[in-house]
Amino acid sequence: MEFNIYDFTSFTKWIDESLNAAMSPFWVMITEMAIIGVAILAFYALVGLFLVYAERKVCAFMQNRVGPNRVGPFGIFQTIADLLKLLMKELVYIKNADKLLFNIAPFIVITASFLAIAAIPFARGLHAIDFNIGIFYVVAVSSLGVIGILLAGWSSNSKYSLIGAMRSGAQIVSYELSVGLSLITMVVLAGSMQLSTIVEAQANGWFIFTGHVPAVIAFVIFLIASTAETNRGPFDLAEAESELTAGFHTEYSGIRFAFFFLAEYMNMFIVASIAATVFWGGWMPFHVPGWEGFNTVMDYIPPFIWYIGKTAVIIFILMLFKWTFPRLRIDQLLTLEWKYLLPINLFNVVLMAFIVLMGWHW
Amino acid sequence: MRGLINYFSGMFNGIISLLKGMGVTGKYFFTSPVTIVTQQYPENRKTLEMFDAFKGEVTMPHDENNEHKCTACSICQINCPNGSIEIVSRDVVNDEGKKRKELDKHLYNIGMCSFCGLCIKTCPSNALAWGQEFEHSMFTRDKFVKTLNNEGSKLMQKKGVE
Amino acid sequence: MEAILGNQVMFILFSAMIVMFSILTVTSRRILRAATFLLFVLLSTAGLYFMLNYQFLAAVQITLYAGGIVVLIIFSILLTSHIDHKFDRVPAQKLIMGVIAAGSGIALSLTTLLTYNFVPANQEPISVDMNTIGKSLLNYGDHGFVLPFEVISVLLLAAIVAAVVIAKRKKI
Amino acid sequence: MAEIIQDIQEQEYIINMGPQHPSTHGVLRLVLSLRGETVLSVQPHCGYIHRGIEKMCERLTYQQIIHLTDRLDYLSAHINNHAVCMAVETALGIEIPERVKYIRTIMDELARIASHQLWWCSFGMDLGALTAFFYGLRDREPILDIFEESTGGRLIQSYYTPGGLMKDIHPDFQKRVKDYIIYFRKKIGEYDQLLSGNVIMNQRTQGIGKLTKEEAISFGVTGPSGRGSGFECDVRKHRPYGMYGKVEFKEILRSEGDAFARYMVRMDEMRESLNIIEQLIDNIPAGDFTVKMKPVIKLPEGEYYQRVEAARGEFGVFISSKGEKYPYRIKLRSPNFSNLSALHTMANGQKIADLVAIGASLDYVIPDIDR
Repeated sequence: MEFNIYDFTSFTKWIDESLNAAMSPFWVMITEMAIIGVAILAFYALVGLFLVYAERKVCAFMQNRVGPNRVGPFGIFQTIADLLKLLMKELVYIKNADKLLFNIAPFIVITASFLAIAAIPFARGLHAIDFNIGIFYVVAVSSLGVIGILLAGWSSNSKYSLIGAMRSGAQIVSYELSVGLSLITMVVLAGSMQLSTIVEAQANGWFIFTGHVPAVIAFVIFLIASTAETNRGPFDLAEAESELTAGFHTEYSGIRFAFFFLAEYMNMFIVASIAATVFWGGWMPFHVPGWEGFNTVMDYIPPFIWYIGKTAVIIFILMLFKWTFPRLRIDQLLTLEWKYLLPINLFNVVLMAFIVLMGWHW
Repeated sequence: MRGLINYFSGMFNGIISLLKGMGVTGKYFFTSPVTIVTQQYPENRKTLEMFDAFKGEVTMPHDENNEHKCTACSICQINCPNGSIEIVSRDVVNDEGKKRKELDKHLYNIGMCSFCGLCIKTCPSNALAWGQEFEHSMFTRDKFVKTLNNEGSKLMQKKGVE
Repeated sequence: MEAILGNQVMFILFSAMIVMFSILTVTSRRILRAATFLLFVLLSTAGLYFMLNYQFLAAVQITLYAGGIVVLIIFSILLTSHIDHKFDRVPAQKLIMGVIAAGSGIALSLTTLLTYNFVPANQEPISVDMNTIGKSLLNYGDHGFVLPFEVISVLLLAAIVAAVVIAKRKKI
Repeated sequence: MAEIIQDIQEQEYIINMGPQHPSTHGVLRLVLSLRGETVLSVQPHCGYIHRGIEKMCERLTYQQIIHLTDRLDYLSAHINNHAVCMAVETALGIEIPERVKYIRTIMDELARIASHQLWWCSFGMDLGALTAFFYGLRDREPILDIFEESTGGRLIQSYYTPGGLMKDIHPDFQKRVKDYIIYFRKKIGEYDQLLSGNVIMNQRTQGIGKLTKEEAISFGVTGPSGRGSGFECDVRKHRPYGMYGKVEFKEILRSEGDAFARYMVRMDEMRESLNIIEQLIDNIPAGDFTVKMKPVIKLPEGEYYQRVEAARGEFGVFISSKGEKYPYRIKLRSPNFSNLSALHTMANGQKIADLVAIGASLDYVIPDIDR
């Protein structure tokens, strides 16, 4: 076995073969499931904790202040301390709340974000499941999260929560269209929904460069719509602090609140990963056709670093959105979607199809 | 047609205004380590200097002989709007046989003080002054009551008089 | 043999979930709980499709039924119902009728399943890729779906027009 | 099922916004009845932090009253004190030194800028732009430092006293203020980029919470909120006090009467305040900082009223004296109380999010409402 940081295929194959040699196929399947599950769970927790810290530090710098700096050097253990605090907190039960749904809701939200991670390619060969409908799967699975939010809002038996849930429902159902359509634009360009194929197709130039104007428009629309779908500012109407105190999770405490919190950050991560994969080439290094020397230098940087770097940049853009803009009102939110994003998006799909038909893409 | 023009011009103006805002926050993100004005409070305790006029607490300055200027006239007590000053005095008879008040305890309850400064302003003998101490939190309320005059302190004798 | 065992375990798991949550859906007296159980039924069905490698169908099942229809159902429940609201107990007469109807349905499907002569598939499980699906959707020849596809789009258009008409009628 | 729907359609959805709520800026309780997200009526319930300041004043001497008027609208503490001091001074017929008038006017305007900055912070925060909050607080800090250096207090200064000032200004005062004017002129441009021109903010405030001039007058909505509706109510202009008669400044007026107009009035007022300070800061005459006053002031019998332009509107002090060292009765006309009374008219038929924007544009300070 050779461990190659540029290509994980042989590594994963080696694991599979050595497991197969040791036990029967049924148990191999179970073990592999367990390994992948544990790996993704660990990754999930790590990324969640890091993102919470990163957001605090980034927003602090944008706001011209220091940010967390008490727990550990530069406050890096702040989120861990917070997590411990949330774990130890009392779970408050609400009178007359629907207890079953109240308890289920955080799990639905977190499971929906968890499922989507499975389809994301992190590096060459580091990919849990390579569906041939990869993008469709991610869109489908991430649409489940809203159910958790709706249930949470209704079952808490609180008026603020209910209004928050209503807003969230209207918001996510309408913005899903734009997310889907902007991804479809890119599917038209790529000719495939399989995420690995999409990444491979960008070896000689990322789609945002090769797709001309429609790709750029699709990217912008995807960023806006996915910010809305993850319930982040300026689209955080569902938890609008100054209006609804905390929206749908007003009544949640302790670790169940932490679930909502973590899921929000993971959704942001997933959205950024999808954007990086579909528009910026995923783990594919930056190549300029013709510049051989430059391309080899770029190839030295491991794919995983490329992937993380691109995702981080997109997450930074999302944070910049959140910490700059005022919140929209619910009718403005819907106006933006139905009057601006959706018509432009539909036109964009047609434009992209035309470009692909004429063979103008590189 | 005009509607269409309005649609697009509105959209582009909106996007430009949003980009301007992002420019401001983005600028501060990259210049922040230099421009932050936040003070790191417990760390900078040694170098922290309050302004001379800062109203931290009411104090009674004593000189090196442990002498203060308070004549126990109770004007500060009368002037305090919150009743946070209480003067405990004793009558003493001096050498000439005159009865005179002498300060026993100048009790100052910082929990009730609203830092208006009337006691200091009205004191006829300038016995009180603002102190710079501002870390006043205590676990129990009775610790808020401070005795301003030191143990065994005496009235400062005015030079040239008597 | 053991690969089949693994499949059987998964199949039994999913079908048990489907049966259990279906029963819970119809017996629950709280309307939102019923909708939530329905969600789990639909998700387990999607799981069955994934097991059979029908990934496209599974994803459609999740988007349309779980992500779309259940969300709409829950949304309308939020708008119309209160948390204290419970269904009335079903009258015995209706209950008996329902049990008879369900029982006959089970009997029908069971007899069909037990009498049908299943042939074990010996080819590799095929995974239908997107190109095939797309081509057959717009194919007007044999096994083409262009007519149903277009008819459904007309139906959707009618639904949208109706929704607009209803929404425009009065303002609060 | 149809009955349930019917039932729900007829119900009004009652929500208690407050007493503890992020956007009420204190312990104000608003009882909203909603239909969907549309506000049908707003009923403010005040009194959660009523302290009986007017009653307390009846047992305090005129010097002691100052420390209570500080705590009404704590963001314009200087200005409130100015009203009380002037009421006492006119009652006694004292002419105060020019120096005191200059310093008082500069301090008032600095307090107004600081107050408007905090309003800008909370306005941004209520609209969801949290970053605005920190920029505003950061730029308010130098003003508080200036206050602290001269008066000893940052928020509650108790600096004015009948007859003059508690103490003289710090020697660095003028230099610091001039530096600050240069600094803040730069920063206010950033405010405009970040929030004033922002398309989301414009859409959320334009046409929201309309108040006509007639309604503003009938509710007694004064200050920037009234001037946003075109109500010429700037006491500084129409009944000049302090040095306001001798400096040039515009009375900012806007005719739209919506939340955005109130926003822009405040933004322009900050610039105008800088102009006023700039005209005065170099010309502070030398002289005493206070008139020699008797330790116990007894106002002659009679009734006295003095009004000033506080940061949120017209602040008035009515003193009824029986010739004793305590006032017989004090009535404080606080701007926020009247401004709040117009909330129902503004918010009727708007969305919840608009109510928050309207509340932010009214800029109420709860201790001033409850007194």
